Amino acid sequence: MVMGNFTGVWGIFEYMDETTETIEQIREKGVQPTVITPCPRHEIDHALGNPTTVLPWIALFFGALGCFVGYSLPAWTASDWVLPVSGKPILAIPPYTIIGFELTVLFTTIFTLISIALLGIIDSFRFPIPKAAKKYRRFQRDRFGVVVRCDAANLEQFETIMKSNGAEEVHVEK
Amino acid sequence: MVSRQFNLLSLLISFLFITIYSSAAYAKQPIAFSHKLHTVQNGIPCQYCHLYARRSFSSGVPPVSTCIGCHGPQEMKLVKPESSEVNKMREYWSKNIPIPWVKVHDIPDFVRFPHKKHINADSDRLISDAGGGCDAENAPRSLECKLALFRTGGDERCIACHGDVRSMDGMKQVDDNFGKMGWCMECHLQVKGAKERKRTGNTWAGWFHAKEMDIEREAAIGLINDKGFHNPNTLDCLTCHY
Amino acid sequence: MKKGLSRRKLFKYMGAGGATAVIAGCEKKPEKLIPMLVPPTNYEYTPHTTYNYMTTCRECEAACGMMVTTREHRAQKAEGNPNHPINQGALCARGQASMQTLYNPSRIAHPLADGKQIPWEEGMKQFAAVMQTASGAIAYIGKPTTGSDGDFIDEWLDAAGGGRRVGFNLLNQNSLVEANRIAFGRADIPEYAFENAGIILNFGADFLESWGNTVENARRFADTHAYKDGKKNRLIHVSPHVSLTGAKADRWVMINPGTEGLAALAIASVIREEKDNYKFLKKFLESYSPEKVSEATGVSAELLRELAKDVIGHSTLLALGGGNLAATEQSVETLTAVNILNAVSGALGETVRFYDQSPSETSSHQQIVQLINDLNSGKIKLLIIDDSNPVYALPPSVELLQAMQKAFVVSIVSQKSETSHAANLVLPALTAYESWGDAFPRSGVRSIQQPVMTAVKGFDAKAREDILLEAVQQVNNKAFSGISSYFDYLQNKWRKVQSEVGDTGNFDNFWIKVLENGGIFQKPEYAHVSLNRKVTSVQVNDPGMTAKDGLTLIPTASIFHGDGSGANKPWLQEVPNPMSQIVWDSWVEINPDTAQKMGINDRAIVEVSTPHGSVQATAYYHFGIHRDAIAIPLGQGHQHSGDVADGFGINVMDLLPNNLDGTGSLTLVGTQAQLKMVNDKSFTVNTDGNARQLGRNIAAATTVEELAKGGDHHGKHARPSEFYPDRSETAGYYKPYRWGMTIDLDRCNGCSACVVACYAENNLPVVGKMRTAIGREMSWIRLERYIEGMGDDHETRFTPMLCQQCGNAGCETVCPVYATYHNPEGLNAMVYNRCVGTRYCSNNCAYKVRRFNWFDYEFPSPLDQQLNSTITTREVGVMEKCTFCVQRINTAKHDANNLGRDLEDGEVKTACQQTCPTNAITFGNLMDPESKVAKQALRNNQENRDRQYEVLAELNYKPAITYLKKVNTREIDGHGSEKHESHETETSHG
Amino acid sequence: MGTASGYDPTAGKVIIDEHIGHPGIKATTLGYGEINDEMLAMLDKPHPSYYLLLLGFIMALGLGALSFAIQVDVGIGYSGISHPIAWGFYITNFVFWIGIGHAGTLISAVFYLTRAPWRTAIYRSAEAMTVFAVFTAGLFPLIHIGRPWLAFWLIPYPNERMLWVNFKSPLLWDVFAVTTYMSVSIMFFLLGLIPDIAILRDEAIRKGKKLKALVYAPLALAWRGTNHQWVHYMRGYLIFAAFATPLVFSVHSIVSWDFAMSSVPGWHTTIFAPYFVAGAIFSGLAMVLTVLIPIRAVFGLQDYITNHVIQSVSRVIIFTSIIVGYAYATEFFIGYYSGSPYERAIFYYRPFGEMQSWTLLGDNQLNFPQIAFWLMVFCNVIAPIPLWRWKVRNNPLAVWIIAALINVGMWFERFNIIGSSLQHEYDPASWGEYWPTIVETGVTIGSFGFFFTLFTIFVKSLPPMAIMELKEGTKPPMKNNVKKDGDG
Repeated sequence: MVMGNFTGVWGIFEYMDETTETIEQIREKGVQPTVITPCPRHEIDHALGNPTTVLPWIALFFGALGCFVGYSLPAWTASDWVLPVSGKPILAIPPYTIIGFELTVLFTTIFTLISIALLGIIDSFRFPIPKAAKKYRRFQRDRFGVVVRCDAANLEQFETIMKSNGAEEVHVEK
Repeated sequence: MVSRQFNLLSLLISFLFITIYSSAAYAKQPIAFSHKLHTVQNGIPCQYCHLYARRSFSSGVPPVSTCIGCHGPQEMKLVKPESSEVNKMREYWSKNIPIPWVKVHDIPDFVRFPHKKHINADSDRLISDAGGGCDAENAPRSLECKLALFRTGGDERCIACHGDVRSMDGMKQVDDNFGKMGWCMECHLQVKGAKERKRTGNTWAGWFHAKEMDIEREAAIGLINDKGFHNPNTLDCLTCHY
Repeated sequence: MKKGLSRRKLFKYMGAGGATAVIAGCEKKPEKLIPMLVPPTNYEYTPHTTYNYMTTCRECEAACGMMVTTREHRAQKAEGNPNHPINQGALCARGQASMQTLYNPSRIAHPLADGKQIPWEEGMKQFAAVMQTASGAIAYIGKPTTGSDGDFIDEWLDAAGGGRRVGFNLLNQNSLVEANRIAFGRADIPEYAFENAGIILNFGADFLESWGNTVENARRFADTHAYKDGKKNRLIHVSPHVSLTGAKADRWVMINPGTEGLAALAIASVIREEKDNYKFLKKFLESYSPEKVSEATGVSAELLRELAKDVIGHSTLLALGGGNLAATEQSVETLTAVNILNAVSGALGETVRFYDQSPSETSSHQQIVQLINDLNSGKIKLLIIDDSNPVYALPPSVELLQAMQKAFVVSIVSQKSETSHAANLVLPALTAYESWGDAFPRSGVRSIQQPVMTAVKGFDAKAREDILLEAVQQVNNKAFSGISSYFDYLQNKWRKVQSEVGDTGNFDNFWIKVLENGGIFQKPEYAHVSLNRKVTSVQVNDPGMTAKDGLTLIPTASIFHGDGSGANKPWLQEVPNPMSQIVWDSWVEINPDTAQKMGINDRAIVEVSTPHGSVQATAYYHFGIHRDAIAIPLGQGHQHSGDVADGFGINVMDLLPNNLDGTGSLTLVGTQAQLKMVNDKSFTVNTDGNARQLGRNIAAATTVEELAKGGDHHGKHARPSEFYPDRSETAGYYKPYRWGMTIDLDRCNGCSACVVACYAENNLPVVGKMRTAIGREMSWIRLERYIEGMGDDHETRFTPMLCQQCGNAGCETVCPVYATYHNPEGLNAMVYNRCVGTRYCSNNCAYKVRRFNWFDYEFPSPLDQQLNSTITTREVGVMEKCTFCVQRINTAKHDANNLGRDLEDGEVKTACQQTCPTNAITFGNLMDPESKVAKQALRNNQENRDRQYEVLAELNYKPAITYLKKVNTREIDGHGSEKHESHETETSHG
Repeated sequence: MGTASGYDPTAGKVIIDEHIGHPGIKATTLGYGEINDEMLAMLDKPHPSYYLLLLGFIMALGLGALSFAIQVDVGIGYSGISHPIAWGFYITNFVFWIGIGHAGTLISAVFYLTRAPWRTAIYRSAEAMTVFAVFTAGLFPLIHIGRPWLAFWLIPYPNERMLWVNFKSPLLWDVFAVTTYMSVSIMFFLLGLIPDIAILRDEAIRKGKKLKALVYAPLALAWRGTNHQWVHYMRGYLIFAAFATPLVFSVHSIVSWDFAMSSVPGWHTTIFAPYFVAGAIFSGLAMVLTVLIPIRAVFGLQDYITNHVIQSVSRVIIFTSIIVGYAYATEFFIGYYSGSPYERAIFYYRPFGEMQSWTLLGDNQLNFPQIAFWLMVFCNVIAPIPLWRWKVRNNPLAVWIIAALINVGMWFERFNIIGSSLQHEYDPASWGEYWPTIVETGVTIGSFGFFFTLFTIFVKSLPPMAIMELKEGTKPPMKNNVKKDGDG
């Protein structure tokens, strides 16, 4: 799908209760809208049907990887060139636990951050937003936006829903 | 536009290249002394001039009297009486000034490198086979080749580290990382028992009492040699750094 | 100093800026390879190889044999000549520091006329001209000599038209010689056979510091005094002052200054009564019975009788006296009294043995006094002074300096000094290590002094004798015919020696043998002597010093500086005095009781004044001094002896009068001084953080009784079983070596020779007073001095503390970069070039033996030429420490490897072990059960197991150094200071 | 609107109106746009006095840089660190700044998980403080070591020397702990900033400020605020919080093991980890108050950083103060109870100095560690006691004075631990003293300059409060106020 060819309706709302109402009505039509909000609200999540994310699994995987590296790197380096210190065992587990812990946290957080960015990019392809909506500069401030991607046939239907729920502006993209 | 940027880039790269690899060039010496001429054509062995190599830490730069021993003062018309380069040497000799040779093979001051230990080392007893033969054609400076040279002994042993001086007109460093720790370690790891000492010394000693296992291994890895005395430990830091 | 931004600095700034990236432009400036023009042909020479030359140490008059290690034709380290019968391979701190005589930055580099540099020709011309005019009116002041140079100078004076030679030595033994003449008819110094003594009564002779040959004394004393076979012979120190020697004593009997003779006679009288011998002394000695002298000496009659009983019960007695403490007005009488005691107790021929011939040369202060008179009256026109420094070492009240202005003074010296400063003409002489000479210190010992290197670069000097020879031959062409240098003269002398020792071979062969051996050594012959009946005419009086107003001033001879000649050597200034632990300074030892009565704090600045002068110095609380006395060490307070010596401390001589004793020697003890506190804080630097060990058993001691009980010896306890297996079970570990050391604290007497040896061997920088003040001294081995007990009943303990090469070291595990780790030979390796300088290892070292390079330390030229080229000299930001002289281990292993064998016991000696006069330090391979160190250190050793302990063993660092406890013959009363019961700790069990 | 919460003198108690947003935080009654504008107003062109202040901090920083340059040039010996006190001011500063760096992550992660809503107004600043404090702390190991140009050897990277680092060394744990903590703090900080930077971007474009927009646009990472982004973001934030929480506790534990893993008397105790963590939180929160109370006054943020917020932080400070005081007492008890002469000696030395019997005779002088000890006890245990009273807690000036004192006290606590123990270790002959030189003092001042320079720049360049979270905490705009009717 190409970004330029967006077909659908998007509306700007001032009030959250109107937004949630709109979302629920759109979903009743079997279409999942994309909602733009200045801050996350549980009401909107509920209206959207509590969507989930794959992020925790990514974090778990890289956390485990970090833990493994955290133990194996010290163990391998220590046995690569055996230099005894203070009569301690060459493979000393307690000190390596610290490295294991630190790398678990480091790997998890780094890859979580990267994943947030990547998943965001992927989602922007999966659920595109019309260019005009991107240029509307009040979503980050105090306005709610609802974007519905649909066939040309359904445009009117969604435009009506938005307007009826008190949208400030409704734009139809063909 | 593009081509200019490309030119700039290639200039930068070549500059870096030259700076990095300039060490491989022949060092500018006060006299254009040719090792090739002396060793190959005249058959002088290394230790004829570098006479302290087997006796001392330093191999010794030949005293000017060694040169004059063959070349002689000009009026004696011994070897090459008219050569301008040799005359430079004669001038130093007559002025009683030692020749300020430029040091090519330099190791840091915190490393103790005894030439005598390396020249006198019994290679058969000490050095294990690196496995794989020496491909002298394509990879003359590979580890296998260096070890082979070392095991040959004589002048070849010098070549193992200093490169094929016999083919050099001047003097240059053949291995770019000559004198770096990893470069030394490459061969030091080939000494019998060294790898075992380094890697598996006793990794599990902290958790299992591994006495019998270790004593067996000790004999197996050749810490004690056929003469019944202990092979030198080439891996201990204090072997070179003290 | 380099100007501008050097490469290293650039790197530093870059590193600081975080730009540690590898840059392509960081190529090194190529180093130059400078070959020799002509290699030495007359002998084999190999670079980077050690050559040893035998010579004779000339730091004091004792003439110990010396073996100087040279590399690249530069002398680098002085060690004792193992063949030499006097020192047997050991050297004292001053001998170790002889390399700094050689490379001293304050050496005189050019001839000087009135302080201005002149060429040699002109200097010699001036010298010859003055000689010609002064013919017959020449005087020569020199160190007393036992060798051929004395004869040479006498002959020289004859050739120059006549003159006189005056030996100058402040701490001479003339009184002892005179006392021996009176008592035994022998004007000589006998051999003191410590090893035959059952008990030693020491009347103030500092025989471990300044009296006689201290190296030999220390060895022989340790042989008798150290605990062996369940017993230990005792040393009783009868003196007003506890010196280093007194600190080693089993008992200190505090006696009024100057009354040692009375005490000796009192003891002698009791012994004589018991033994009923020497009847002719009966009446004489009865007048000195304990009861009669008790008041004068301040020692109770019971105690004197008890001492006498001890002597009888533990024969044979060795009674010693002399040195600086005996230098009172009646020093001869005092020493005669000691001689009587020796004779009465039967020591003659047993512990006190006279040689068959007496080579010693007498020099007395009277000659100096005479000389000064002659100078003043104009009878002397030319005065030649060698390396002795009378202007400094004599009290100003002698007025030598003023007299010297009356004559032309030529100083033929190697080192700057107050005397050379006052000279009209200074001709730089070579040091003893660059020139020929010899010494015959006693019967059977003929020691050669050969140059170990050519003159140090940059010093345009000639041998002293050669200067004289050249000058006299300019004046008198008949003088010394056929002799072109002193070397010829010396060889002629040794031709005679050859015939004396009965060698009939070729002289050249003999000469080579002498040079190889360091001299010709024969067993001494002894003569029988007996007590002269005329000794009864000697009158020993009560000097009554304590009764006088003020405190009796006792100048003490410093173990490092002697009469001041050691003060210009950085090592000797830097190494703390073993008793006071003070560096770069003088101090006034005062009894705390007296001080508190006078309101003087410890480390306060006090003004000490006598009728002859006054000085300001730091008060130092010392239990071991008489309550009516103060002690000030000699040797500091120079003004013109170079940067190292000038301005540090004070010269006690400024306080003394020009008083002479019976032999004409200067009296040192007897002046009364007044004390006044000037400032209650001073900038005196001592290296000990605390004089008390707080029950921590770092310097542990036991008693003979304790050891006799046995039973609960610590050796019985096996080492605690370990959670982790021993390293010796690791492949390649401790095979075949596990280096270890034992230090016998019963033998150690704190002489600090080991400390100086370590400085010399390991390129330790000297940091100076200011940096030592904040703990920056770089010494890898320090001699810890701990004081136990309080007041008169105190004990001083010494512990050499060096890296313990722990098996479970604290330092290793905390290093983030493996710069220190446990080496397969049991060494606690320190890889300097890997160190980044976090200094955690130093924090975690319980023994605090790691030293950090806070700066790139400078070795001012020519001291840098002494640097040992077999080890790395460390750069700024790097931790360093002792590694049991790993360079010596590695060198020995290279050689052994080439010979196809493992190292043998005793093949490697650490620098500290090598120089230890008492053999307190043993080093070797712990894995070899036959090695000497294993025998001492292993727990199953029957002889030593009761004395073995590890310092701070409860930390389980498993040090490789085992100490053997000091053995006391008495209990020190209750660790006086540790009333606070929390400081009591269990004796550590190994 | 009326007071959201407050002390009612007639009732004699605090009245909290449960119906208005979050009790006690007035900002929770504001609208989205209102919050947005007020926050963005903070980033307006600053008053000239701001530049004066910044200049002052930069000059302090310059002093530190100069001192360090001198030290590198002359040698580390130019500082007063010596033998046996091989660690001095630098490690003290390191531990101190790491401690300061604990407040931010604690507030943003721990209080996020425990849903303490009063964190909203202060967490951004606290997080910025964390990042800057860890930056500052991270400099100190470099300043401290003997050869800083080789500091990269502490990083395990494959090299031609075939050498690795010693993972058994507590210092290496430190390297890992501090770099991880620094990375996580920075990432957490940036993560929280993403929606706010998107706001800044959009506002800049709206107001036609193209240059600003150009700067903010890449930093906003194409943030649109779609529900998909919000889902990932909120879950990611939760994961960050979940992992940052143990990290907060681990970092200072690991720093404490620098000491506790050694055998130095006074260091070698198991109590160190919790003791250090409590101390870190204590000092971190005190620093938060020290910095935010003046900011609140300058920017007039009483609606956001209300007295309630200050009170809440003060309560945590009281709590940690008790823990720290208890730890001090425990140290002494263990020192006594262990029976170890070394421990007893050091715990006698800290408060009272040289024991009479330690020296030959007397000379009982007060030394730097004793000053440090008593300052520490006064500032950390005694000074916070007035905070128990509500009236004191409600007085920002009083709280600020106490918080500043705590900062001083916590610095001296670290010095007390480091400086005194090293002076009196096992071997009395090697006991020593420590006095800093001008270099260390300069670098210490410079570290404060560095921290405050960064913080001052931050205050004016990024929103010092999380606008997005403020909006989240406030009442959403509703056309039909059916469910909530809080406009009292």
